[in-house]
Amino acid sequence: MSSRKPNALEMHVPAPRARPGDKPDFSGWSLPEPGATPRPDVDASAGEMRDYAYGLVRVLDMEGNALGPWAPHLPPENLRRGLKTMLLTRAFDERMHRAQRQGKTSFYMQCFGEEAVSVAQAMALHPDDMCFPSYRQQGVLITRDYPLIDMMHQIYSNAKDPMKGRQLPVMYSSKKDGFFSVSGNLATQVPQAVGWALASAYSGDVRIASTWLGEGSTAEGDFHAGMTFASVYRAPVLINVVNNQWAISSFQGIAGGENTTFAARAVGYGIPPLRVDGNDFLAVYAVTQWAAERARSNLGPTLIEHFTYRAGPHSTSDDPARYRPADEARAWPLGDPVERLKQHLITLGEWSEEQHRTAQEAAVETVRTAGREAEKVGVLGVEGAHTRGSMFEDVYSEMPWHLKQQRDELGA
Amino acid sequence: MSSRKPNALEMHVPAPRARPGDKPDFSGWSLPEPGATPRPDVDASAGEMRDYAYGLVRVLDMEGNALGPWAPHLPPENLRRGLKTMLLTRAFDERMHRAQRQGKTSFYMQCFGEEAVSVAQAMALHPDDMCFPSYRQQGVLITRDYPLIDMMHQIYSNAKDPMKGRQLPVMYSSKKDGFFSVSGNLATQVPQAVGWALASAYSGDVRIASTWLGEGSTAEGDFHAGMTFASVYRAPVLINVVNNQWAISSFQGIAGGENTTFAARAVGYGIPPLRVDGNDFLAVYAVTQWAAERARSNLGPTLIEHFTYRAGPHSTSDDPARYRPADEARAWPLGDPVERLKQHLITLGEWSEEQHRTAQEAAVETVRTAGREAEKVGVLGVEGAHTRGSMFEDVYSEMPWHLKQQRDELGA
Amino acid sequence: MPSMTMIQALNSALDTMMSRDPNVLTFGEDVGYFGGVFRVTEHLQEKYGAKRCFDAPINETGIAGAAIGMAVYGLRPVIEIQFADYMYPAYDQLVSEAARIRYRSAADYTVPLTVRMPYGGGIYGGQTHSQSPEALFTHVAGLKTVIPSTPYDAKGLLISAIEDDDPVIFLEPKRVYNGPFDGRRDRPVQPWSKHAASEVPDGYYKIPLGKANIVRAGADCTVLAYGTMVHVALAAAEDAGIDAEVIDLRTLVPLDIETIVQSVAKTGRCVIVHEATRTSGFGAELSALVQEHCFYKLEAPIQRVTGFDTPYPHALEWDYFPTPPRIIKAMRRVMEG
Amino acid sequence: MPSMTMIQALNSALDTMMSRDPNVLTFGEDVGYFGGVFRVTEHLQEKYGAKRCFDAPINETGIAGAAIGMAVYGLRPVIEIQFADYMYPAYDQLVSEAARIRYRSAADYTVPLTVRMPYGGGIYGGQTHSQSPEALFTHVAGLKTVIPSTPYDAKGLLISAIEDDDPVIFLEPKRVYNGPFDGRRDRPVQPWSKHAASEVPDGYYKIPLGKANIVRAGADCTVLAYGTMVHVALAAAEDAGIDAEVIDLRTLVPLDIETIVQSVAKTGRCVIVHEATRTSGFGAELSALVQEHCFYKLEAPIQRVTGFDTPYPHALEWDYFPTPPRIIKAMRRVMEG
Ligand SMILES: Cc1ncc(C[n+]2csc(CCOP(=O)(O)OP(=O)(O)O)c2C)c(N)n1
Ligand SMILES: Cc1ncc(C[n+]2csc(CCOP(=O)(O)OP(=O)(O)O)c2C)c(N)n1
Ligand SMILES: [Mg+2]
Ligand SMILES: [Mg+2]
Repeated sequence: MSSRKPNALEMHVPAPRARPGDKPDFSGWSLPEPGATPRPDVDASAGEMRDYAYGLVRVLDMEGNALGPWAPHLPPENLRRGLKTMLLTRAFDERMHRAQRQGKTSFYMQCFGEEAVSVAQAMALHPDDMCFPSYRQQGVLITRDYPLIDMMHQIYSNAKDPMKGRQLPVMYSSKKDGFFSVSGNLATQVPQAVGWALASAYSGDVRIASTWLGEGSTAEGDFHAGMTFASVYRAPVLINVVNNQWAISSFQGIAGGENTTFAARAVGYGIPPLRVDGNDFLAVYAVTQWAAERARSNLGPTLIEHFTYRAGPHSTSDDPARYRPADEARAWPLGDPVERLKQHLITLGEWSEEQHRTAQEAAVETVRTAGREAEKVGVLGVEGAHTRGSMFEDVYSEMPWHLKQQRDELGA
Repeated sequence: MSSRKPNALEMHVPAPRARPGDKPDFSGWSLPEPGATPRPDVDASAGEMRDYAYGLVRVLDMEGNALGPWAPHLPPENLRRGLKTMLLTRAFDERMHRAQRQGKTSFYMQCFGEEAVSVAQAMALHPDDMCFPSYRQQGVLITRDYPLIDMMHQIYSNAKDPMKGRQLPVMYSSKKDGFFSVSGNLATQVPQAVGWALASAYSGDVRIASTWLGEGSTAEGDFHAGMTFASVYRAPVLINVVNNQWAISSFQGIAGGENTTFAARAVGYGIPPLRVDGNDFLAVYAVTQWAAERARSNLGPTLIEHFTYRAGPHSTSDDPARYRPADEARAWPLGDPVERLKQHLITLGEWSEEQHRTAQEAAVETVRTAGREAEKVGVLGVEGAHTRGSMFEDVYSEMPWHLKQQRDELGA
Repeated sequence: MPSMTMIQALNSALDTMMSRDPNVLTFGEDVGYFGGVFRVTEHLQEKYGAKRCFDAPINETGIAGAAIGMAVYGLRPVIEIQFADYMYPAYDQLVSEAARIRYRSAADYTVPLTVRMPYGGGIYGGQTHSQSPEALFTHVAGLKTVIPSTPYDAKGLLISAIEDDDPVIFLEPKRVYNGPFDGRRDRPVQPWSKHAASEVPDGYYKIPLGKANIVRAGADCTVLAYGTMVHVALAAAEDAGIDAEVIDLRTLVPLDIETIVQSVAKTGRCVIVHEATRTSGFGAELSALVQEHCFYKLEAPIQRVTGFDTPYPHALEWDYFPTPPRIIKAMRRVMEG
Repeated sequence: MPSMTMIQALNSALDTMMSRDPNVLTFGEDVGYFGGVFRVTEHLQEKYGAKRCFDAPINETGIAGAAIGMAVYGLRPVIEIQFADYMYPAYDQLVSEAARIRYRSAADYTVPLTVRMPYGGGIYGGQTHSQSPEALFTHVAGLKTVIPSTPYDAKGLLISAIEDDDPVIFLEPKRVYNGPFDGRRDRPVQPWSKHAASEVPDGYYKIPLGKANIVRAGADCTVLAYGTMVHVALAAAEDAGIDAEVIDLRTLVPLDIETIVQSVAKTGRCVIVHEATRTSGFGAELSALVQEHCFYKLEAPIQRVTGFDTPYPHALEWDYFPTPPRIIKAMRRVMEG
């Protein structure tokens, strides 16, 4: 390696603009103006839509005005509902993150700063559309009024855990709410969502599917599988790439974001891309509506890149101060989704600081009440929450002899 | 499924324009004029090159003229060498295909109609650039003067088979010729080629890598893995997608070619795409030169879609008459690579029908001579070509006890 | 009753189920218009339309993943992996997903999926068309693994697999697709039509998963086999003149332990035959189970006759393949033991 | 001699090899700047630069595939799969490619690749952070499978793996990364610093692949274990007051059969312990081999103490984990047998 040849090749390893100790630097991103992006017809061809991969659908400006053709013109009640749901999600995250710190469970993952991505989309979808989330879409469950306390039971693996203590915290599942069992393996849900959507089309159903994955996870082969199948069979599915710029400690350049956007992946498959300000509730709502209508009209899939920022640590096992500037989240030019929707409602004259404080307190209180109830049922590690024998159930529809034997062996 | 809901979803399954009994129909393809596509600088950004994914680099017109900025202006000797190598490849294929029919081996795969894809590229690369082929790049080996007889030994699994009878026919390997061991598993070579290219860059070497896969194989996750790694680390690699329009019995729409091109996949990764008439020797040569120069200049990977047509059956196990019109190959508007290069040389005044006939006969004779020699050594099924004990060698660098025991058990 | 090859019996199973249940559909590489490279899905697209029998992109992850999504929706997809050798890209979806969705969701979601794949060698297929990866599935909790050995069993077991509410790995011994090849290459292969188990009812019937079949009763030793090796084991018993009891396992997981234990308790001797590589092959599990259940009855060490711990070699495949002479040697050893 | 945890010892092995051989490089998810989620590659990027220790896209196929290409070029890549549970997407590249390239090319190409992956449970990691997939590798001809149990072994074995000319699967028992946890949750876990095998030379040394280690000599019964289970087996022997001979296999393939056979020939009794699911686990192979080699010496059925045939359950993991009481029960059974 010492005596380099003339014309020697060189290896390139991407690096982020700022590391701990550096000033946060987002100057590399060009951010189109709010309201500036045209809204195509839902039957636009994928070819006509290529440029959307390199733009950014924005509705809300930083003063709280909704601008341009993507503005969804939602009634204020809906906006307030969206805001309250995001507040509830955030309050839930805060408490459960703390609960893990207090040793009440093994693990937790917040969606801090990314609440709009799930909440706005869940509001824009029909309640019986099927969601194939990653681990950061608690907002979907909360929007669909899944009981917070049941989420907590799951997180605590306690006696009322609907998953019977089998799953890592946050790996929820609720069929009746159209929320697929969360997997610990990244991106596996993408081809599954496509398959579900195809099954719906096969059956002449009207329900569509939606799936989420992180920008880091787009590198997985399952993403390619999902995109290919969605494209070939024109599956009625929304594929949401949540680009929160970090995958644990790896910046989005390591996932392939240095040379292009993640929305651009769609171009390669002839799937229409939409790139959206993920911290803009209205924009997320609007692009979801567009893509859902397209899917419902048998026009096939849409890939949506939600450009956002992971304001918290990856999980309770992570310490972002080790790999990025501590104040990077605050420096993110697209702000915070809660603050921005709040500002919009205030600008509309439909909300006030006072109402916000009250709503915030109400959210915290709702979470606190649920939390206390859940903790009464139990937290992780309480003996006897689940019978040892329950471990052998649901491996198969009927328990085969070898599992019975193993159960007996355990004295369960 | 009988009583469909209003607005019911519908499933889409792509189908080719023509099936057996139908008239071949290539009217769906727009084919730009020869010479019409501009040649960008090798340091053009991937963004500037997006449109190349939807065009087609063509140099030769159907009258044998080389047109436009991509014309590589090769000396006539080189053109003649290319033509003769393609003739040799074709003659080799014919004989080995027949040999399989005669029961001399188990299996064979021709590259009939796709000779330029390998031969022109191998001529444009440096001889020590590393190739990671699929099973249809025998043209690379032949261009690099690998002995035909050794290829035959491999195909016959005879006593002189360099692969010691272990591999299916056509799964060649030759390190000294920069030809990687062909795998039976589709697309696995793509991330390997990228890794090799990165190793070359890591080592300050000057050699670049090139890999080939079929359009059907682009659906595999390994293609996505290779593209992602190539993009992220700017690997000095050429990724060649040979779009011969068929993957066994599946037309290219099943691989995702209904909504876009295969070159377009590159756009999603921020990799420059080039789409080339794969039956145009000069065009393949020219795009290879461009991409190789780019790679050598540390500007990273290029994806090249070679648009061609698989004129023969998929393999000796296949009968294309069952799934496509018998005369589809003849109807392919971009003709035959051998005929077209021949015509070009004739137009240049550097070749004649007579010379062609002679060259063709010489190719057949060369193959015949090699074939006879190889058959003297043995064909598949001749007992004792390899000792039974040889089966246990090369599993590991040293044979562990359990393999020795198994060898003894076999009495070998 | 019609006489069918194993291919035809499998085709008939699919046909039967597709006509009975609109939720049954099938797809895979070359499965649609062409009817599959082994013709198992022939005419199904014609009969049921392209939406119920179709070609898939060459992406086994996607084939498995999409099928899981369909199964979760409520369909009963049957997918074909063109060769078992190409299942590895689907392995994560099968192991981490299909196998565990019932468990991890506490039965909120289930995956009634059937994964068909031709396996095994003896066809000059080389190392990527000859593998027997059954042990890679038997190790995985939540999967069932089924391997038929005759047309009759193939149809009955495939129908059971499709109706099963859990994911079933259905491995098809391609060497006996068209005739009950018994490893004696010196004799002509009989067509299925001469074999009793080629009589296959046209309509619906099932063979339960988890039940083995004693294909030859005997007193001297027990031979455990499945798929192609059942026929090879039978030939070996015949040639050796040893009164072997040959058990066709039919289902590897859940295993019919009772039938095995009863037999070994009686014979005191056991030979296990499979084509997969030996180390950590399913034979290891069988050997462990037999000695756990029958330790005090065993008169001799259990013998394994298997593929060797090498890739499947193209030209030397008849040395790799467990032929009757190798099985006979093991039978003799176990009788002497 | 410095006292190291297993993490530090692994880091030291990488550091030693990277400083000795410019062809050694390492990459994987979060391996670069951050130093790995378990900190095994800490400071290596700082010391050797981003080209020798770097982050990879989240694509295990690509990590393995690119590493194979690098190894084919002539480098000696060491890749990290963040958790063994996430190796499935890399499985095809490891099984169909890395394992077979030497064989299929008749040694024209070789793959000196090391694949590190933390495995095993007992960390409340749930089913996707706790698996023990060793049997999925031991079944594959062409791969070596290594599992250390102490810091000293970890460094010596990892250096051997890196210098080995074949692909080596290097499974790291994450439960003992930071201390020799022995399954006795009622007692405080000792730090490695109190354990003799935490004394790790700073420089270069090797422990040969394929050699087991008798970690406790004994006469009553033989216990075969590896990784975390070595410590649990030792605790069980101590608590039970049974004079067990505990063998740390260290390498599963190629296995040190001699040491095993000698021990069982002496004790006549054998207990096998692993954390992986039982059916088709590596214990099955061990059981089969022991009965093949020691049939006439065995006084009692070989016992397997293993993880159950279920996914690894989050809250019930201490019922799933093979704890000393379960091993003691098996020891008693084997002594009574
Ligand atoms: C197949 C697989 N590989 C690796 C991991 C470990 N892992 C868990 S989360 C994560 C980062 C994911 O980043 P991204 O997709 O961007 O999602 P985000 O956490 O930012 O929401 C990694 C590498 C995993 N869970 N599954
Ligand atoms: C992983 C894997 N899946 C399936 C196959 C079976 N198979 C062999 S060739 C082939 C078609 C490939 O088509 P394409 O990539 O277009 O290449 P072409 O044969 O046209 O050159 C298939 C499905 C395989 N070899 N490997
Ligand atoms: Mg992310
Ligand atoms: Mg093709």
